Parts: sequence; structure tokens; C-alpha cells
Amino acid sequence: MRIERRETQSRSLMFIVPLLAVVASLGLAGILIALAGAPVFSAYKALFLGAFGSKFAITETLTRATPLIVTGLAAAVAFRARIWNIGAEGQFYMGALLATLLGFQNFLDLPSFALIPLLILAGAVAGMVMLVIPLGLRLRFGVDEVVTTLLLNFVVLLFVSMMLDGPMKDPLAFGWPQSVPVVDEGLLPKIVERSRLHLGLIIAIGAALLVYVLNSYTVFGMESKAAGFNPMAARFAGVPFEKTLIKVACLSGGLAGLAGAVEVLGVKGQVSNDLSASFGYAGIVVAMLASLNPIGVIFAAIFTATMFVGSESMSRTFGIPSFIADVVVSLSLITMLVAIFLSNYRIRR
Amino acid sequence: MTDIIDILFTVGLWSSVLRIATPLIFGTLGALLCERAGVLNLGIEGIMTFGAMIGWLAVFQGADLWTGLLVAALCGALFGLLHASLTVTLGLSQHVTGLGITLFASSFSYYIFRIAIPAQNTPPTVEPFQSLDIPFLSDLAFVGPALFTQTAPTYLAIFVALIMAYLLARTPLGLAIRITGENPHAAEAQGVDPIRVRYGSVIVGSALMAVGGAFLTLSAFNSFFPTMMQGRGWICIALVVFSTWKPSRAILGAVLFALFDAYQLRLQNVLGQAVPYQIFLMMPYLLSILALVIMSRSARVPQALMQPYRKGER
Amino acid sequence: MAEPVVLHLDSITKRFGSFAANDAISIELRRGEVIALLGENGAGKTTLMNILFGHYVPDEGEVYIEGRKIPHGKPKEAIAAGVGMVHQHFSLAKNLSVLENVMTGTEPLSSWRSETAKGKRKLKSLEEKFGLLVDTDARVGDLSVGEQQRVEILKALYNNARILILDEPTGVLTQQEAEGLFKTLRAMAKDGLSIIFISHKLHEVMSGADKVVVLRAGKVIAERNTDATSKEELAELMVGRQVERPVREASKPGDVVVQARDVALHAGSTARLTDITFDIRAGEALGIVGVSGNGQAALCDLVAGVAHADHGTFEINGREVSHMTPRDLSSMDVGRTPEDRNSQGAVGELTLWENAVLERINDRRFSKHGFLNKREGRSYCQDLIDRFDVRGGTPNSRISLLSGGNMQKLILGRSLSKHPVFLLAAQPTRGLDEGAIAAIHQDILEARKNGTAILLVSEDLDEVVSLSDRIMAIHGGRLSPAVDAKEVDSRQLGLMMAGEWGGLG
Amino acid sequence: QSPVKVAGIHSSPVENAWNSRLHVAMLEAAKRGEIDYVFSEGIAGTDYSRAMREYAEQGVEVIVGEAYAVEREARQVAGDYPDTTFLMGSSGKPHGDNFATFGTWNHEAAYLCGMLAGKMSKSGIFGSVGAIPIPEVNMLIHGFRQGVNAVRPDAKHLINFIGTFFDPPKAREAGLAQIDSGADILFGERIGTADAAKERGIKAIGSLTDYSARYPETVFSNAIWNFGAILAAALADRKAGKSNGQEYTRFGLMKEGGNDISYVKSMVPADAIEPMEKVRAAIKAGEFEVKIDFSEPT
Ligand SMILES: Nc1ncnc2c1ncn2[C@@H]1O[C@H](COP(=O)(O)OP(=O)(O)OP(=O)(O)O)[C@@H](O)[C@H]1O
Ligand SMILES: Nc1ncnc2c1ncn2[C@@H]1O[C@H](COP(=O)(O)OP(=O)(O)OP(=O)(O)O)[C@@H](O)[C@H]1O
Ligand SMILES: [Mg+2]
Ligand SMILES: [Mg+2]
Repeated sequence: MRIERRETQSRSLMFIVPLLAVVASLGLAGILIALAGAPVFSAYKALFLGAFGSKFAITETLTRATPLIVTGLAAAVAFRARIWNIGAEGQFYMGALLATLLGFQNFLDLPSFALIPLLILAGAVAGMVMLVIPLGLRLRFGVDEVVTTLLLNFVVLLFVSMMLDGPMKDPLAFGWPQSVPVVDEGLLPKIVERSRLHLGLIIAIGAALLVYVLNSYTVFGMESKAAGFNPMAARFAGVPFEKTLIKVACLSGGLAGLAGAVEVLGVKGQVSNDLSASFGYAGIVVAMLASLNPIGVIFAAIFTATMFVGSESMSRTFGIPSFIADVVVSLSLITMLVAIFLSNYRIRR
Repeated sequence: MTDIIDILFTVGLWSSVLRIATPLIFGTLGALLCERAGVLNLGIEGIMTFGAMIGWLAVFQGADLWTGLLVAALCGALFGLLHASLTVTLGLSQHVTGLGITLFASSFSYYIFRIAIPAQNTPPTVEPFQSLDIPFLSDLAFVGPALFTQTAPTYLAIFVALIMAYLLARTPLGLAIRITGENPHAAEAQGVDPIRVRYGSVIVGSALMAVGGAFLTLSAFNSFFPTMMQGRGWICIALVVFSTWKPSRAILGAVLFALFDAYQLRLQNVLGQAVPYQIFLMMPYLLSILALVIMSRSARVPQALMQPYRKGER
Repeated sequence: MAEPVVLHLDSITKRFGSFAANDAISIELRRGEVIALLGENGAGKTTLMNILFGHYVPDEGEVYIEGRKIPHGKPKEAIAAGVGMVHQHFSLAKNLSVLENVMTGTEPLSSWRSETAKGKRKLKSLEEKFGLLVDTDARVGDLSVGEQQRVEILKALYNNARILILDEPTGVLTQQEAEGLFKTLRAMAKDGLSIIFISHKLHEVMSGADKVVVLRAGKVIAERNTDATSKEELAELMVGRQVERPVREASKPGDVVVQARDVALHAGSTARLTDITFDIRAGEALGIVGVSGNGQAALCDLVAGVAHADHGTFEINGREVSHMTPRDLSSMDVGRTPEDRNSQGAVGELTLWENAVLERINDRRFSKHGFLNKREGRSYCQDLIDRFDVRGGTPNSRISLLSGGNMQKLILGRSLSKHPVFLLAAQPTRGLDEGAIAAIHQDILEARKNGTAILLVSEDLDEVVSLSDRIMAIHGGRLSPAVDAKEVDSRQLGLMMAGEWGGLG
Repeated sequence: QSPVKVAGIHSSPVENAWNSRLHVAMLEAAKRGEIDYVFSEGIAGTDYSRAMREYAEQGVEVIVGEAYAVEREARQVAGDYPDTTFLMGSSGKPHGDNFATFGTWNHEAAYLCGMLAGKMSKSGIFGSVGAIPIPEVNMLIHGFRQGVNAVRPDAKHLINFIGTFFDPPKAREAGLAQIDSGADILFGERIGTADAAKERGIKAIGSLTDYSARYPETVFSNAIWNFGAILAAALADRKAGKSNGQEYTRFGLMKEGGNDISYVKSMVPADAIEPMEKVRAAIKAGEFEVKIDFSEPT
């Protein structure tokens, strides 16, 4: 068996193959659904309705997709420059934490339009720091960032837990570990009445466009790719190698931190130990589904959220174990990765 | 102050250490084997979870304990096969695939568990491995009870580590694995098929990870709980680097890590809650990072780690 | 020629997509025979050998060794049948020892113990028998390129190869090393080994081989016995037309453009360069020869702005430049081509035009306020493609799809596009075929004529002698005094490269 | 009369001791035909409010769960579904007419367990293993300690927090650490603690649910919490058309049958039982009150 790169990617293939992937993953999930004793085809219908069946469902799906778009961008930006940032989860929490720390009182009496950007910026800065440190360790000592960023996630989670137990504990929560809430002026406005869908979605899409422009139209985008793929050649061509990677790390970590800030300002209003439903890790897969294309990230995130929200809702309709949601998501991610591969490569005997 | 040091000389501490270290040793060896052949396996957290679930379930359904471990190993091998198909044959990005497998394996094991064991009060139990005394050694003062009153799988973990150390350093197969991780083209040029070597390493490595998971439910504890893996797999990924890809040092790394864990639990009893417990829990991670920084110069990363190999492609 | 046929390639065809890299190629090799495979870049030589060795599976055709058909796509079978291959790009594991590299795959994988002591004895005896000395316990990454190649050959011999294939074995060797290699190969052939080697260098082919097989565009164009052909004929067969390397015309150098005085460069505590002093005038080419590992790389880094001098002065047109970055140099119209086009010259994942403009991306022409002007970049690249005859890609294709020669033309092109005051040309033709070499020499000489000061660093002595006005040798990080290229002979150059320049000016 | 439709939304898997008390109570009510019970488990904070809305939309009448991590949102959802009753474990106040709250008060039972333990220990050192120092865990451990101190004023107490709700092997290691420090009775707020006691042949106390069957010879008493009492009260109010906007914690008190000690007589010395039973009766009669202390035990 041999695997060859396709010379040309046919348009129809790029369309059909992912569709087949969805069908395949639903087929596999169908077996599990049947195992739990639920009617498979009605379950599929419930899945679809759960994600798109009502205005509520749609807003929920988009709400769940919002942080994924931003963490997906964080991963896409870093991977494009060969910075293996597995630490978006930790950066996300640090972003959320700092935004909350500055936002639980309106110290300067700022109006919303000034306070919100300030808090989001703070979140981004916190995320930046969390990635610049491991990148610095790589540049200075040659320490592999896959491991350091991964480990920092656990350090951050414990740090957050410590803050929630101590200095940032919400006195009104009677000791339950959650932070003081952000003041109302600091919260992101909802963009659909009576739903959770908040301005964060617009911010996320804006971030995707921004990253797209940076990647495709700027010197920075070109240099970051060069520095990532061939450091020696980049240096020879005068690309300020370390500076470029640090900028990339700032962008990637900043996005992950921003995701955390936006989630806290848009949805929860305060930090808790379970603020993130593994958004940082999921972002990595989202980025890869999108082949690191920032616009593709938007769709990949919505796809992932659809699968999750739809199948969790379906599990409630039929009373099957709610763990099915993550099973469906992971199955569809894996089949989708294979599908993307197959539309670029062919297998020959 | 002396209390803090005295803890180090208690039998209980050291017997805890080996027990806490055992799943980490298995997991680290598994990840190490994969990486030595050039494949990063971030599926570890999920594979360990699945091993914990399926090993326990097998025993609960009537299998004996060793069969339980075997079932776990086989299922781990299957996940290894999946990881290898995706990363070795298709050459998909290794860390992304790994994260995908972790998500899949863990949610899948919760789902199976819930279908097999409908939700109830507390989960049912099995009779776990009993500690196994080793003649003579277990009777030694201090050292005996501290180190030689473990259950059989703990001794197995150490044994596997020694076997793997020997395998990698002294056998033709070990050389084939190492050269595949360093430069698969060099392997191919000498008639060693890097694809088969990678498949084999990832499958066996993943089986070891699953056994590590099963240790938690068949020896360290006696039931399965969803979400009980608590990041142990990720720690193993760090320990592989910490051990500079050497099996014998993997034991050392795991023991050091476990020592921290066991020590901090005891320290809480001496110091009380004066220091936030999170600080203690953070220590192992921070120290691992520190160790990486210190050892980075001497550590020899397998050169082809994370690089896909496709026959006939340059 | 009563010797039996040991290898028979029977109408091998190999296609990549719709493109036939090998088209019904048949070759016979006899015991003790040395065949040279000659052909332009991309003619299909490596592909053919990869098929023979089992790396690639042919679409049609068969491989017979000693009359037996060999299954396709299985290096293991080829090795077992007695084929050994030294790859164009070495396939060695740098972190492993010489012995480990050699012993891989030589014992059954099910064996519970590696017989390292026995292996070491066997390797040592082979080393002595063929004069291929290397430290068996050394880490391969610590060896010089020449030694690494010995390891490659030893690997084949250790496997009891009876047919040895070498893909461009001299591409990375110095002349002395190359001569040594051919002596060894001769001895092996006498010993009954059959050898196929690939080369672009006609003199090697003429002196090293019994028979030459010329490939062009995937087909066998001709077979000649070396005693019945000439370099000129081979060159013409290979390229399909007559090629002649351009010759340097006499010129009158202008003012001093480049001036280095007592430059020193350290890496940590070890000195990479010491007391480097030279001048280059406008319209003059200074050639640097040397055995690799003696400081060429450091010298290139220094001149290219990648490394900075710790001591001394380095001036271009009177301006101190030793602390300038590569981009500062580019903007001063200094052209730089690196030693290794793949690792330093180009970012494979980027397109041709991106690679073409990367070093001058901050020029107002190519970007404003950080935003790229893609149209200008592409048209600049298209100009280079046209002017320097770069084939095989458009400005938008990934540069990794170009062959070495064409990549080199593009890299040289980007250095020459703005009539540089000073050009660094490091190993400009390494691994290229005659046609490409001629084109590149032409470009360099053209620049010289237009008044560019040129620093040529090359391991190819012919190239240095034919392009340079003056020549210096580098040894142990120090430069020899300069000699006039018209007056020097190869014996003298050899002495200089060995660091013996006591008697010179 | 048709059963009331009830949905449980558990943020942890239902094996978690606390959730299992809700889960079991609702399963039992379902068995008695009082309710129809469906549930979701392992629901992350981000997804919690969606689960609430979806059940409400499905026509579920009573939603039982935990609002700790989603206090604000949960109340918002309740506001949008005035016909649905939300019965939520919460640190906050009830809300409107349909958002009912409850805390987990089995400190009285823990006190009684402490009284037994105080008489049984030889070393006078008592260990407690908790998840994280949240108020309801804290008050429980304080309850136990007060009980111990009542019969043994010189007692020494150890405490470990394992930093997570779900790591039985770690709880076990914590227990072992306490035994190594001299403890000979362990109060296990977390499952896994009793395993340590069993291994070293000492005695342990379970919390929330009854562990005696799981660890015979080891767990001699349990501080049981019965969610059933709270559920019944809330359902009754709903049926009677009364507002559910109240705090139901008080139904967790011993005098309401919401918590109680269960112990294995054969394992406890008779002289320990008698004073304990006296206090137990006093609590039930409302004559004795166990002090509530939310502060983090040290
Ligand atoms: N893996 C591959 N995939 C696709 N095409 C290939 C591959 N390898 C080689 N080719 C094609 O086959 C042709 C022959 O390549 P090959 O490497 O055999 O040339 P060569 O004669 O060895 O050249 P050189 O002298 O530069 O080494 C090339 O022009 C290229 O287009
Ligand atoms: N993986 C590949 N896929 C497609 N084409 C390839 C591939 N690898 C090589 N080629 C093609 O093979 C041709 C020759 O490549 P090759 O690397 O042998 O060039 P070369 O001149 O030998 O370079 P060098 O001097 O660096 O050895 C090029 O035209 C290139 O397009
Ligand atoms: Mg070639
Ligand atoms: Mg070549």
C-alpha cells in the first residue's frame, strides 16, 4: 500500500469527503446509540434539532462555538510557526482570571465601551505571558514546548483554584470556589435577546479575520511562517528569528487568553474551576480540522459545537448516557481528520 | 522542622511512593517506547482511562485479575493500532491525533461503563490484587515493609522497565526501534521497515499505558470512577522527557514524582492547612519543568520524533 | 568480458503522477565492473537506484540479481541479495554510534542479544581491508562528511554487498577525499565487487568507471566504454547539446570594495576564525579553497551577516559592516548565496516569490506599513525566473518543488538582481549538472564584468581556478596569502589547503 | 394520579457520593411511582444552563441539580420557566416562586459519629480526608470534630484535602498518610479513605451514603444524608400550590429525617453507644443543636 499526494485537489472531493466523514462518524455513533437501546434514526433527528432546531438551539451552538473559534485561532497561529502550543487551556484560565481581577470593581469608573476592551486586553496579556515563558525556555535552553505548555496547564489550574479559595474568593458564594463576579458594566452585551449568545461571537469572528489578514497580507505573516519552517534559512534571509517567534507566541497566547476573558465576560461573569470545557485542547483539534486556515477555524469550531450540543441534547431526549456527546465529537473529529487527509492524498496498491 | 524531615524515614511514605509510582511507571514506559520509535502518543490519558475501565469491568464480570490486566493491555493495543494507523500510515499530526484519541478513549470508556453498570449509589467493587511478600526481602528491617510489600503489578512494572532498558540497549530489535526514532530513512536503508517498527512500538507502548490505568482500578483501588485518571497520563508525558528517554530513569522519575505526592499529603498533616494545598500539588509540575531546563542540554530527543515517515517521499 | 552478469535491470518504468521519471530503462552490470550513471539533474538516476534498492516500487519492469528476480519495494530483499547503497543524502542516525548504524538490521530482530563484540571485530577488519578508517564508537553526528560517507560504504560492505551503488558520492567531498574514494572503489572492484556510481563530474566518470550509461529525461540515451569516449562527447550526450563552461575574461579591477582586517570569530571559547585579512576590488573575484570544516562556514556566516566579528574590522565601501544584520547588508546591495541551498537558502514551505523577496521584504517596493505588496513580489520573482532561466515553477509554486539547480539559480538570481557591489557565492554549483553549472558560472562572470566584487567559496578547485582572479586557502580558521589564479597549479593548491603556505608571498 | 416528571442534572458522574444521594433518592421515588426520573451527568458548567432549559422545554416539571457553579444563570433560567420547579443545591438564596435551594447538612450525624469515634480511638488522633475546603465539607468535618471533642477533649485532628472530587486512589493515599501520622480512626468525606483504613486494619467513618456494606469490619458508622426528605418537601409544596421559592435545607436536619447516623452495633463498644443515643434523641427532639462552622478546618 502506498500513499501519494494528489497533484490536484478536486473541488467535488473536498466537498464530498468531509460529508462522508460526518456520515461515517454518525454511523459509528449509531452503533453506540443502539447499544443504549435508543432508536437510531430518531436520535439523529434529535441531534440535528438539538443543534439547530430552534432559535435557542442555534444560539446555544454558537455560544459554545465562540470560545472554540478563539482557541482554535490560538492553535492555528502557533502551529503555523511551528510553536507547539498545547497550553491554550492554561492561557485561557489566566486570561479569564486577570480579566476578572481587574473587573470585579470598576476602579476607574469607566463606561462599558472602555472597560470591556480593557478587560479583554488584560486577558490577552495574561495569556501572552503564559506562552512567552515556555517559548523563552525553548529559545534559551532548548526545552521542548510541547511538554512545558502541557505541564503549565496543570500549574495554572491549581493556581486558579488557589486564587478562588483565597484572595479572589466570592464572599457571597459562601466559600464555594468561585471568584468575585465582574461588574455589570464589564459584561459583554448579548447579541440575541433572551439567549446566551454574546458579543464574543463577533469578537471571535473579528479575530479570525484579523489573523487571516495577518497571515496572508503582512510581512509578519510571511516571516512567522519562514521562521517556523526553516529557522536557518529565515535567519539567513534576515528574519529576526527570535523576535518573530515571540510575536507569534504573543499572538497565540494572547488569543487563548482573550478566549478566556471573553468567556468569562460573556457567559459566566465569574471564574470557576470548570469555566473551560477543555476549550484549550479542543482548539488544537479545531485548528487542525481547519488545516490552520483562520477562516476555516470558524466553521470547524461551529461544526464541533454542533456535534456536541446536538448530541448532548439528543442524550436527554432519549435518556441515554450523556457521555455520548464527547464520543460523537471525538469520533467526528477523527474521521474528519482522516477525510481531510484523503482529499489531499490518495492510497494506491 | 525535624518533623518535616522525619517523614522521609517512615515506612508508610515509601510503600506509598512505589504504589503511587506504579501506574506512572507503566504509562511512562509506554509513552517512552512510542517516542523512541518517533511517535508522540498524547492518547495516553484516554488509553489509561480505558484500561482502568475495561480491566476492572472484565474482573467484575468474573475474569481473574491477571486476565483483567490482559484485557486492558489488549484494548490499549487496539487504541495503539488506531493511533499508529492515523499517525504512521496516514502521517497525521501526532499531537492532534493523540488529543483526539484521548477525548475518544475517555468518553468511550465512560459510555461503556455507564451502559454496563447502570448508574447507582457507589460503584461496585472487585477484590483487588493483594500485596505480595517476597521471601527474605520483605523481612528486611525498614526496607522490607517500605519497598517489598507491594502488589504483583508493581513488581511487574519494575521488571518491564528493566526488560525495556535491556531491549533498547542490547538487542537488535532495540537498535531497530532507536534508529527508527532517530532517522527512519536510515532504518529503511538497512532493511528495517520503519513502519512496522513504529506500529509495533506504538501498539506495545499503548498496551503498557492501559495496564498502568488498570493498576488504579485493580490494585490501588477496587472500582472504576469516570474521570478518575486525573491527569496521570499527562504526567507520564513529562516523565518521559524527565527520564531523557531512558527506561531505567523512568522508574526514577516516577518515584520522584510519587515521592512528592506522598510527601505533600504527609506534610499537610504536619503543617496543617497553613500553606494552600495547591502549592504542594503544583510542585511536581514545576519541578518537572525545572528539571527539563536543567537537563535540556544533555537530553537527546529522538531526532525523528513527531516526523511522519512515508515510503518514497522525500 | 567473460565475467558473469550480476545485475540486470529489465525495462524499468517509474511514473510520478503522469510524469515518467524512468522510462523502460535496461542496464546490465558484470562482476568487477564499475558503471557510471550520468545525467542531468532530474534525469532519473536516483529514482532508478531507489527502485533497484527497493525504496520505490516500479510501475513496470523487473530487477534480476545473479539471475534471480528480486521482489519490488523491499530493501531487505535487496540487501539479502547483495546490494548495498550509499544514498545521495546520507541515511545515518546522527545520535547513534558508527557501530550501531552499521549493525542495524544485520541481526534477526527476534534475537535476544546483539553480538556487538563480534560486529566490532568484523567492522574493524573491513575498515582495515579497504582503508576506510573511522572510530567505531564515535557518534556519527560528530564525524566529518567524508567520514560519514565511509560509514555509509562500510554499512554496505558489512552486509556483504556484492553490488555497491553510490549516489553522487563525491558531491560533498573535497578533491583529495574524492580521489581517495575512487582508489578504494578500484580496489573493491578488483576484489570482485560490482559498482554503479552516479556523478555529474565528467573527469570522475572518465577516470573511475569502465562503462558509462547516460540518462536523459528518464531514458537511456547511450552506453559507452570509457576508453572509447571523451568528456566532450559525454557532456553533449547528457545535455542534448554542446555545453561549454564560460571562461573568465581578463579584467581591470577597480577600487577596493571589501576590506577585512584581523577579523576573529569565536563560538563559545573555540576560535572559528583568526586573523582574517583580505581585500576584494570591484570587478574582481577572490576564491577561497579549503578542506571542509576549516572555517568556510564561519567565513560565510560572517560575510553574510549571520555571525558577527568579535575582533577586527570588516568594511564594505568604507563602511564598517561587521555588526550589520543580513537585511542591512541586503539594503547595501550585498548579494549573498549560502553554502547549503536547502537548509539556508530557501524556506521549502514558502513560494518562489516569497523566497525571492524574503531578504528584502522591508523594501518599500515589497511592503508598506507591514503590509505585503504581493503583486510587486510576484513580478519581481517572474523577472528573476525569466532572467536566470529558472525552470519548473511559477512565482506561486512552493520552492521545494524545484530541483536543486533551479533553486540555486533563483537564489543566485535574487542576490544578483540589483547589480550588487559585493557578492558572496558559497558552493554555488554543488550537486548541479553541467548545463546548470555553465549557466551559473555565466551569471557570476557577468556580475564580475559589471564591477561586482566577488567572494567565491567552493570545494570545487576547477571552479575556483576558472572563476577567480586570486585564490586564498583557509585552514584551521586562518587564511593563506593570496596567489594568482593564473599561476597556481593543483599541487600548490593542495599544499595550501593542507595549511602549508610558509613559502608563499 | 400521574407521577411528576423530574429531571436530575448532575455536574459529576452520579457515582460521586453527593450526586448519588440525589440520584438514589429520585430512583426510589420513581420506584414508588411518585415521579418519572430522567437525568444527565457529567455536565460542564458551560453546558449546565442549556441542560436546564432543554429539560424545561421538554415539559419536565421539577429539575433537581446543583447551582454552585452557575448561581446567576440558574436563577435566570428559572425566571424564564415559571411553571417549572428548580430544586438546586446552592449557596445562595431562593429566587422567585420556583427556584428552591438546599444545602447539604449532615453535620449532626457527623457529630454523632464523632462521639462514637472518640470513645473508640486508642491513639486519640483522628484523620479527615476531604475534597476541597468548601463550606459544606468544612461544616461536616467540624461537626465530626465537635463530636469527638465532646467525649475526648484532648483529641488531635488531622486533615487532608486532595484537591479534587474524583480521585479515590489519592484519597486512599491521604488516609494512609494520616495513619502513618498516628491516626487510628478516619473520617472519610471522600471515597477511598476507608480503603486506607481497611488496609491498615483500623476503623473508618463514611459520609453521605452508607459504606458499611462496602467495607465490612472497617466502616463502623456513617453520617447519612437523605435527600429524599428535601425532595418530598419540595414536591409536596408544589402539589399544594405553595411557592417553591424557599430554602429546603432545614429538611436535611435530623429532626426532619434528613440526616442520621447509621452504625454497626457489633463494632462499637456499648459504653459509646449510650451517650451517643442520648444526644441523638436530644437532637431529634430539638433539644440539642450542633454548632455550624463553615470555616476551613486546619
Ligand atoms: N518522490 C517523488 N515524487 C514525485 N516525483 C519524483 C519523486 N522523486 C523523483 N521524482 C521525479 O523524478 C525525476 C527524477 O528524479 P531523480 O531524483 O531520479 O533525478 P536524478 O537524476 O537523481 O537527479 P539529480 O542529479 O539531481 O540527483 C525528477 O525530475 C522528479 O520530477
Ligand atoms: N517529494 C517530491 N514530490 C514531487 N517532486 C519531487 C519530490 N522530491 C523531489 N521532487 C522533484 O525531483 C526533482 C529533482 O529533485 P532532487 O532533489 O533530486 O534535485 P537535485 O538537483 O538532486 O537537488 P540536490 O542538488 O539538492 O540533490 C525536482 O524537480 C523536484 O521537483
Ligand atoms: Mg539524484
Ligand atoms: Mg541531486
